[in-house]
Amino acid sequence: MLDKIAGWALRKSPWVCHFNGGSCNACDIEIVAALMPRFDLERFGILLQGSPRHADVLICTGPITHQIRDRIIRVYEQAPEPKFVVAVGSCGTSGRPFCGKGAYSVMEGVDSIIPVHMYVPGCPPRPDAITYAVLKLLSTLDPKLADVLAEFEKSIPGIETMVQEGEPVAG
Amino acid sequence: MPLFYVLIFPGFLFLLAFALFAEYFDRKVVARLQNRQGPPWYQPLADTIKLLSKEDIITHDADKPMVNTVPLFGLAAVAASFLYVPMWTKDWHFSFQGDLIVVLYLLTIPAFVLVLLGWYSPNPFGSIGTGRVVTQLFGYEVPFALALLAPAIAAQSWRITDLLAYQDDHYWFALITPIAFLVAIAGLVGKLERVPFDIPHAETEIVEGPMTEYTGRKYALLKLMFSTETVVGAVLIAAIFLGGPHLPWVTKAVAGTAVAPLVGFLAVVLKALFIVFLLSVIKAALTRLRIDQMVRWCLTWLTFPILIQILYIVIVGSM
Amino acid sequence: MAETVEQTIEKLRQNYPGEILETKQVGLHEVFVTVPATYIVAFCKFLIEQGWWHLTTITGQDLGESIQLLYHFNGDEPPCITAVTEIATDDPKIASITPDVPAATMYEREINDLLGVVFEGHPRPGRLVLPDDWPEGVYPLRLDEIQKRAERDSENG
Amino acid sequence: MAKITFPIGPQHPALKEPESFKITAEGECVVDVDIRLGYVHRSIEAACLARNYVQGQYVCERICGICSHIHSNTFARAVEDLLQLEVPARAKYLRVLVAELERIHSHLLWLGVAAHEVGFDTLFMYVWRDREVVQDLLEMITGNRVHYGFTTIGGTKFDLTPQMADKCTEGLMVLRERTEYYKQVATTESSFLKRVEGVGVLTEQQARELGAVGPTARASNVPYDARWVFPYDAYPELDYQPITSDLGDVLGRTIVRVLETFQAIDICEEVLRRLPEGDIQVRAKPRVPEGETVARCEAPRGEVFYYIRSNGTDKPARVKVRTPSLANWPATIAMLEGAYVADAPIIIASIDPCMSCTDR
Repeated sequence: MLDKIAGWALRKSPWVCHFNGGSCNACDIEIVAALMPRFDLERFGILLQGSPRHADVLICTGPITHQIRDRIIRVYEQAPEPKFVVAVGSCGTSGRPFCGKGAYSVMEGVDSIIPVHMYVPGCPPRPDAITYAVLKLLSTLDPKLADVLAEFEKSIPGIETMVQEGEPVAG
Repeated sequence: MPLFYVLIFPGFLFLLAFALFAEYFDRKVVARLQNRQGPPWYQPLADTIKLLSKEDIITHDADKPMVNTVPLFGLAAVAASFLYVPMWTKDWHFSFQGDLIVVLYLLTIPAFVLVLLGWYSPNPFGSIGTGRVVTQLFGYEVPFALALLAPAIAAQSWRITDLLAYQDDHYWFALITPIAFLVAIAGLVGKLERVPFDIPHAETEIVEGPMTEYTGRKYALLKLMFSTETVVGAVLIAAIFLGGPHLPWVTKAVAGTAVAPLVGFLAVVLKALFIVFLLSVIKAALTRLRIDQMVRWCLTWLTFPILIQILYIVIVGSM
Repeated sequence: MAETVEQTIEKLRQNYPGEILETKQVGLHEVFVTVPATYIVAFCKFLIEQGWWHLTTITGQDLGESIQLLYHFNGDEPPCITAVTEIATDDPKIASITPDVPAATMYEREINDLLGVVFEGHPRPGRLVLPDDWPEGVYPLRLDEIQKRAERDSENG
Repeated sequence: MAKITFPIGPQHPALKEPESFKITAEGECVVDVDIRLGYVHRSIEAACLARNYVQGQYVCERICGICSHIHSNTFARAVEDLLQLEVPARAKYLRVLVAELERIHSHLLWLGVAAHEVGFDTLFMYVWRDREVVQDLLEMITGNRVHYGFTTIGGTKFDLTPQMADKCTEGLMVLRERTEYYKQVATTESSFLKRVEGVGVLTEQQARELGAVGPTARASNVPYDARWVFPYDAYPELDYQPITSDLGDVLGRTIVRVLETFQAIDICEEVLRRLPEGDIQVRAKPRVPEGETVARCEAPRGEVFYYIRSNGTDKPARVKVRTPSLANWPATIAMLEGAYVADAPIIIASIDPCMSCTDR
């Protein structure tokens, strides 16, 4: 019973903390844009928190540069359990186009460092896709959200292709 | 019966429910003013339950017994102060001579809770936040206390029920002492650390100030402490300046009947929500001040006018 | 346009007391002036006096035998002047212009990181862009490092 | 009084990007600042050397997610200079159109962020709501909200249809009206003025010595704007003056940016009126002849500078990028010293810092 209530509360109040792991800024701006009047994530109970200590969902962007690597692990550890990670942007999901040829200071995406629960590719993904990713993450916890999700999918055709679920990785 | 009063209604449980509703109301109003849809009604409840269920991290160099108990003290102090503000009638059963002073005293405790927490937190933002809490305390506390003193001088009593009786006979104190009313609202904004006085936990400067390092249960208690303090402050100001349960004409019409407490109760709740609404509008319309600007502003625009107000009351009262 | 590029070059050659090795025009309104490395501070000061008050940036590049440094200046109107100088790759040392041109501080630190050029007399040296755990003595924009990475990439496909 | 050192960043709510400032304060007064860059260092200059020019332009566009068009445009202009290509007139005008729309979007974004830094969230929300108007226009023209991929070496990739031009005119009218409102709020709202007036002062001499660029320099009365000093693309045919202010503080920077938003709207409308007919692209050879070149562009934050050296292959031998934010850091340190700790976020924000540009 208590678990059920706690689960309900978590689904209804996912606070996010945004972490930039060396992205170009575009995804970060789109994440903030998702909180703005047009998309208004607060109607799903999502609040942007400044401190990882108060967050449930870490939204990570960028290919993870060598300099930020230790910091992202620390931020991940600072967040209290239960916690989830959403990787945003093509560099966040794979490190491309920055990693690879000629590069010397970037890793290959967020999941090379910490477990990721949801991927949002796109350069940058639209705020709708970011909203959708967070909703979909929550719907894996709560089947009831499927209706909201279906409505969302109907209103923006093709949005389900914008998000990819992560392999469940042991923390 | 007293146990029911203290724990359930109008005590702790009702206070929590009212506080969560007021928080929702506040967030919704701000969101609407910002052209957004805002959160659903159960949002503060979900937030609180979620925080209670989350992992409780204590940094290894913190003083464990201290940081564990201090947030509880804060919430308890606010809850205790709630017992002394009349919720539906002016003949309040917990009332005693000087209860206004006790409420004022209990309402300063949350600030000291923050000071202690910031002190015991290893985070530099905590220490800066602590300094700001203390500095800010000097800014708003004196005018806030003086603003509540003004009606007390006029009614010549330190007892909230006497102030209510005085307003029943005369006008509401918001009309008799308008400056005191405005100063009290401003002081309440400072007490609750809301925009423009949210300096101690200014997000873009020092993250959450003293609260930065506290997670889960402790953060939930701190948030509850603030939302209950909002409600207590709003009800207190409603009682002292807006006549509490008194409604013109209506109160007289229903006096002595069974619905009288209900009417009084509704009056108090609506007046308190009106105060919360004012706070929300202020939050949406203003920019955060800097700590030095805040102290200077409080001295010129709060302390000075309230002294004139008190002088006026004393002169008029002695004539 | 206030003066043509030729006029500017002529004026520079007349006014500058020191040695000018070579001048050439690049793009629409850029003049590249090569000066010996030992006179770079004096030449930069001279340029600022002559009205090219803004140091746009400093570019460093490894040419193999030598490292070329380009100090790009611009003023309130075209043309812009770039002071070019070369130092030996084995002993990459040059006087810092930061004490005289404060705007250079970040650019010099960055070149120090990426190419290993030592700017003598820089008031606040230190690592700027490379990670804290980056090995000493490895400079990612040196030709040998670029070559190493190219080999690594071709191995990885 | 005891000195206290505290970090702003790498992960801090005031900064959307990781960067570390070590601020040493005495009480509420800043006495020393140390900047540590490199958290967003993605080795782009090195990555360009391993890619051909078209791929290089793609990567350079991703230096910054706000002024991405400027980066790809400057790169393309440098390569066109090496190739001795003459770009069609229509493409030049279209590049200006997108660059100015991007400037509107960037300046509105900044105004919102600045309001957020001083706790004025309502203005933040309003500005960002109206920023969506220009985002929609950009999406309509280029197909993406950010990273437009609009410029290509030898012209532009997309053309502007008459319907799009009409939509642009409509959108610009809405923007002009809204910007008028924000100008009024930002210059008359007293609690906002309290936080920006006289804060983070940079004198004209400091601005010149420390090499400040863009609105930061222009707010200190340095009339340097690469669009009008070294005109490129279609700018030589558009006659405007750099906008300056002699206030030198955060308010001055706010005013300069708001006025530049109006100027950008004017330029967009003029471009739409004068848009010549014709091709939008000429063919460019993949191999670039040996040589070196320099290109300068005025990004929303200031001058962007590219130096490209080619060795005759399809890959560049050196690409050097100087972004406006890097040029503004010395000036920011000068502004921070002696300021209040509480003002540090708004002072840092006032140069519109872009860490991903700074580090590359």
